[in-house]
Amino acid sequence: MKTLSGTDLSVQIGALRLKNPLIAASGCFGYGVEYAEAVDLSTLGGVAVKGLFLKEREGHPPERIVETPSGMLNAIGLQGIGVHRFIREKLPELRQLRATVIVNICGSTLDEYVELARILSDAEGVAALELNISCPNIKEGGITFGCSLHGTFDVVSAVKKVTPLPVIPKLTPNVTDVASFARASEEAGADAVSLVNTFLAMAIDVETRRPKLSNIVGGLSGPAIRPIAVRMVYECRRAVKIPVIGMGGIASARDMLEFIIAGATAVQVGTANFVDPFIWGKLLAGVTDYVRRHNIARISDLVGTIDTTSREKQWISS
Amino acid sequence: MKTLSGTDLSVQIGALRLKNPLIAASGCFGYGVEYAEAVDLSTLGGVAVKGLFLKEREGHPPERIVETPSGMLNAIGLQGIGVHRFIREKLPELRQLRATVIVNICGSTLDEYVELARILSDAEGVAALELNISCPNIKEGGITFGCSLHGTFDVVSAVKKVTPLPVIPKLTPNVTDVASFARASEEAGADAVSLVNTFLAMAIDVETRRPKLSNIVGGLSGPAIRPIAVRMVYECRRAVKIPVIGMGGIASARDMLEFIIAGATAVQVGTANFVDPFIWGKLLAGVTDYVRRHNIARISDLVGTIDTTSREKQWISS
Amino acid sequence: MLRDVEARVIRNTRLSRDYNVIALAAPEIAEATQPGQFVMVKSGRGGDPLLRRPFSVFEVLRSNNRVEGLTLLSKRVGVTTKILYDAVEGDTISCLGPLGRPFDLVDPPTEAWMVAGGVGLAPFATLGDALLAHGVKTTLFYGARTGGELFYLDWFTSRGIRLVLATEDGSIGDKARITIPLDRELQEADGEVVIYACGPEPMLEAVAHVAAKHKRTSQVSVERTMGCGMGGCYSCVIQVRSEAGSERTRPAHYVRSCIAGPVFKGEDLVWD
Amino acid sequence: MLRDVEARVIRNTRLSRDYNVIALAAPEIAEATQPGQFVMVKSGRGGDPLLRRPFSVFEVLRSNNRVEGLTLLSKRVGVTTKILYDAVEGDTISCLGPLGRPFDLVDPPTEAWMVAGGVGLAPFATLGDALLAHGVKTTLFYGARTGGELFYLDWFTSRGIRLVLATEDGSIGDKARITIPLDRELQEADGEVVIYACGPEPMLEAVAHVAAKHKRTSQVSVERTMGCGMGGCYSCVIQVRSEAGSERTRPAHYVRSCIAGPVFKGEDLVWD
Ligand SMILES: Cc1cc2nc3c(=O)[nH]c(=O)nc-3n(C[C@H](O)[C@H](O)[C@H](O)COP(=O)(O)OP(=O)(O)OC[C@H]3O[C@@H](n4cnc5c(N)ncnc54)[C@H](O)[C@@H]3O)c2cc1C
Ligand SMILES: Cc1cc2nc3c(=O)[nH]c(=O)nc-3n(C[C@H](O)[C@H](O)[C@H](O)COP(=O)(O)OP(=O)(O)OC[C@H]3O[C@@H](n4cnc5c(N)ncnc54)[C@H](O)[C@@H]3O)c2cc1C
Ligand SMILES: Cc1cc2nc3c(=O)[nH]c(=O)nc-3n(C[C@H](O)[C@H](O)[C@H](O)COP(=O)(O)O)c2cc1C
Ligand SMILES: Cc1cc2nc3c(=O)[nH]c(=O)nc-3n(C[C@H](O)[C@H](O)[C@H](O)COP(=O)(O)O)c2cc1C
Ligand code: FES
Ligand code: FES
Repeated sequence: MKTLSGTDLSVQIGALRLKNPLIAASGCFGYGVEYAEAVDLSTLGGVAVKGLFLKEREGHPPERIVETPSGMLNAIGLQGIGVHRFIREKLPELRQLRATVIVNICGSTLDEYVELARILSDAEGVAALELNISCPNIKEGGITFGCSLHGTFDVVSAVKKVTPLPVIPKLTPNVTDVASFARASEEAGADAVSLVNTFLAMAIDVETRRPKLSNIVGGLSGPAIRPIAVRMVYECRRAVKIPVIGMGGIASARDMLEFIIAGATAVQVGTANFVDPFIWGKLLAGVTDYVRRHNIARISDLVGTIDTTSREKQWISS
Repeated sequence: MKTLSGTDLSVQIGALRLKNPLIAASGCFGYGVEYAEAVDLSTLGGVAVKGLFLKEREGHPPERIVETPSGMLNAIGLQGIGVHRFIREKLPELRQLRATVIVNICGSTLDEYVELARILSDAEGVAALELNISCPNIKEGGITFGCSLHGTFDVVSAVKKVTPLPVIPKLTPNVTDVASFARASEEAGADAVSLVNTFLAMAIDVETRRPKLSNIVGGLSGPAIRPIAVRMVYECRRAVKIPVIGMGGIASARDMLEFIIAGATAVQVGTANFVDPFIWGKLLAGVTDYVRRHNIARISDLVGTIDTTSREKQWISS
Repeated sequence: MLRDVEARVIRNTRLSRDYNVIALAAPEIAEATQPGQFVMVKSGRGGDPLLRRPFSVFEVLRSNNRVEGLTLLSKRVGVTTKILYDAVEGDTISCLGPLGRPFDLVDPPTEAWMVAGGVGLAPFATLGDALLAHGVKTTLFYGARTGGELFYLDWFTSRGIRLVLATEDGSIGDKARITIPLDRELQEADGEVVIYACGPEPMLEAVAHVAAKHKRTSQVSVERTMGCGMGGCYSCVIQVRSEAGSERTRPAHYVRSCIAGPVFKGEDLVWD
Repeated sequence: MLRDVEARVIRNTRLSRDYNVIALAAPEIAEATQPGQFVMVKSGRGGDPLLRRPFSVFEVLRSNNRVEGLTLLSKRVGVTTKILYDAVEGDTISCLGPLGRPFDLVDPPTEAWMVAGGVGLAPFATLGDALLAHGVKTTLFYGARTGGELFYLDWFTSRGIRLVLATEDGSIGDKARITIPLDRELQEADGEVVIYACGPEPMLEAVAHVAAKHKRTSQVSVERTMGCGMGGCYSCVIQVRSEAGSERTRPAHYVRSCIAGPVFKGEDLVWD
């Protein structure tokens, strides 16, 4: 899809063509419908809805979030309405709003992921599945898969077998070598990988000596983590051929471009949407302006174009 | 050592008694002598000097640092004067300033760590050795040890064999399970562990598409990482009996207390010293005020006293 | 309609060492706000502080029948409220709103009794005005630690709103929690009364119980930590027994107080 | 003595769309500052921006023979310089200093030629004053992109400092880089001349070469990214051939420009 100026912002994720590389991150955009008043969902590359289990879940008791320097911790505990109510109550409205819906799914067992994938493949209006194998906040969530190469391989290949939809495992940053997880995903047939989920972290109220979150630990997101996330996207891009969807602290068009240049074919924005629900138009305008100024015909031409050569030269010369 | 009010701030690290739990972090305080005009070094629990190799090192070309949201990246590349010049040129002055000197050592091979430990054990005025097996910025640095449980075990036990000094391996946060590295260190005979070193990260100039650091990647430090560092200290404290020295983004007495309550027997302060070289007195005053307000006789009584019970009750009740 | 306005500070009045009323040039938001709704405020540059904070709309400012902006009644407890306290004319504060479910208004002859604790006074200026415009007889029960922290008393009395005051130190009104005079007066009231409450949660719980004891309905405005104010983050949840506006009861479950509230029926909430 | 002063903004004068001169009430620092030294400035609350930024001390402010404070000449390029540009009287800016090795002063009959590019003018107000106090005949070579970016010309001429100007667009002085008139005048000069320079690194390199070509010594003040300004972080390094102040030459190696500089002998630096 071209903009007026002829700039092509569209990107390809497996069989799925997104009209632009800007996706609302899971868990930071409700079920999408909550934001219809702030942004025309059809203008987004995609909307990753809040992580869904098969069943409804209550999540953790408050406090569920706490602000930290340039970031926030969350331990929501994947409160959610479950896949069936989602299909019945939210999907029709999302279809009507012409959103490109990416469903983020979570299971306690491999079979649950498979079952979720089956159910959602039959539903109308689902564009892709993002496998949340990286939520740091609940023990029974996919983190046992996400922290094991075998687990990652197994869950991705099992889900691939039962769905024609693009499958995007979402990787945790809480590992020594994230690129190996991207590789395991690729080998298992993933259409793309997305990263990063949040960093396991905690905050303590020193007056009461209690953790600030009811769950004791939570996940760190927001600008604070951006430099780590950019590095991980860079590493994954060099490790795999499938597209990398990057996220972690994006709050401006400049940040979005940083991820794309590091190697992200598309990006997601989470925490920044809490601060500015009108951010989406600003991000797209900023990126459009950049590609125009730099005479880039297709945004996909920018992906992974980080230039490390001259630095290496300088390095050798010293 | 008691303060006037009778509050005992001293803590024990192996055979070493620190007059208080506040240590200047390695690489953020030069060789200590640079800061003698700003702070009386003898008032600090310890001074961890800049990471030393056997030989002099030039380090990386500029740009070596870049600011990020509530943090900074560095890729200094361990520029340094080498252990011999250190002993000759800096140690006498540090002795004269009555600093409790912790020497941070880096090697490319196990033998280099052993050699450094030997040399420093013979020098007068070294209180402890911190093994930097976690510098993310140079390939030949100890990171190959720091990211392998065997490597960590081997380097710690080899060094322990040749030195009577307390040995404190410094752990990298760039691993899946930092507590297992604390355990490996303990089994190898470490007197304490210190953590965290910096998080491997990067930043890109989107206009030039070049990395902002000459070394491409660097280490993230500062308040941005504090919640992750606190979580890691908490995990290590529960995993080992030896003292944990915590750091990462401490910029106020409150932050320092957060680490202590999470499980740190002592703390180090790095990046915040760049912002405020007079921070040391403020931190000690703040901590003294706190222990007085809370009627805590010895700061060591506060270590690891995080109270997770009531949260768990709340959790069960919901 | 939802709007994000970079609002200029028109003036900032410090009421005490902690309390201030800040006037913001955000007429579009002010115009659309219903009593009990709130705005999400972002002050300060950069990422620290990062998140917005929720504030009830205190007054809608009018001059010559045109809406000029709105005010917030703020109590200094942390970083954002400190910035609001220190702000000077000409600063800008980003203001997102209006948000949340407002109070349900009643019609005469039902009386309205508003119960405020501390900074919980905030929603009752606009609610009081709206009730008076409906011709509803209105009382404000208003409690604070001490008399010096009871503000805007003239504002309410000059409009014909009856005041019942209580302070913990007895410096003004009853030396008691505000629920004591509330209980006493409910004991004696015979007409229809709806109770509106805003304040610390223990107070809200007490108000809901007192109201229930006297077979009166209550609408309470709760304060939970809010990350977004728009239903996006699920940080602000509170346990309810039944869906707002529905008669169907369900087991206790969490709802987002930013969109299902902040105003709830007292009897719907599960107090823990 | 090193000091950290929470300095009040005495006044802030905007010179153009990018340049401003901000006066700070930090008399203790001002008093102790030698020409060429700098301060590390922290503006803004909280962790974003996090680090201080280096600024040369521009003027030492005196009234009635008492030192009142200092000024900074700032060019807006990013977050801190924007805060300095926007600051208003009464704001506070944290100011750490004085830091760094100052310029070495010369004695008559040696002449001093100061060479400034853009905001590189900053150290030459205090240096000029100190040289004049020494009775040294002083010239300022001053280049900028355009005449509108040449500031404080009267300030220098009124003191008896000779001006040689150049602009890239030719609007004032030579239509050339400032090193062109410098080269030309050095060609003709026969007395002893020491050259002081501050500006972008390519200019400093050109100045050092021109000076060397004419067998004159130069002292150049460099600008490297500084994390601490005190020798703590090793971010600010620059390659030199010999230690400052020592005659022993060594292979090119990095030294910390915050404590070994920011002023170096032109011939000591390795230009890359
Ligand atoms: C719907 C709604 C309407 C509100 N209306 C108003 C209003 O009109 N005026 C007003 O002053 N406040 C109001 N509040 C509360 C206000 O949002 C908080 O006081 C504010 O978020 C504090 O922000 P801060 O950055 O100053 O404090 P922070 O720096 O975020 O917090 C400082 C300390 O205060 C504690 N804290 C934070 N929020 C609260 C809270 N809500 N209650 C008790 N302690 C808290 C924190 O845990 C922390 O210990 C409202 C809250 C809600 C949910
Ligand atoms: C010893 C010394 C003295 C100085 N004296 C002055 C002075 O008197 N007046 C003055 O205006 N400036 C001076 N500078 C430069 C000043 O420190 C920088 O302009 C300042 O750090 C920019 O901070 P910022 O937060 O506004 O920009 P940032 O937001 O940090 O950076 C914005 C952009 O500017 C670039 N940038 C940052 N620093 C520099 C630099 N030094 N040169 C070129 N680009 C840069 C960054 O890479 C980035 O792209 C001096 C520097 C040194 C080392
Ligand atoms: C409140 C909150 C809830 C989240 N819930 C989910 C979730 O349900 N599924 C998921 O895969 N990621 C979830 N995440 C992670 C985000 O999708 C994203 O990976 C992370 O926040 C980093 O991006 P950001 O810095 O732009 O927020 C959540 C994040 C936040 C802050
Ligand atoms: C500029 C810089 C240089 C550092 N050099 C070293 C080093 O030589 N050896 C080491 O073990 N850690 C080094 N570190 C890591 C710090 O000691 C510390 O572990 C880290 O910065 C986290 O603490 P902070 O957030 O308080 O800075 C360095 C950090 C910085 C910012
Ligand atoms: S505040 Fe985010 S869902 Fe309510
Ligand atoms: S700026 Fe830190 S060493 Fe020079």
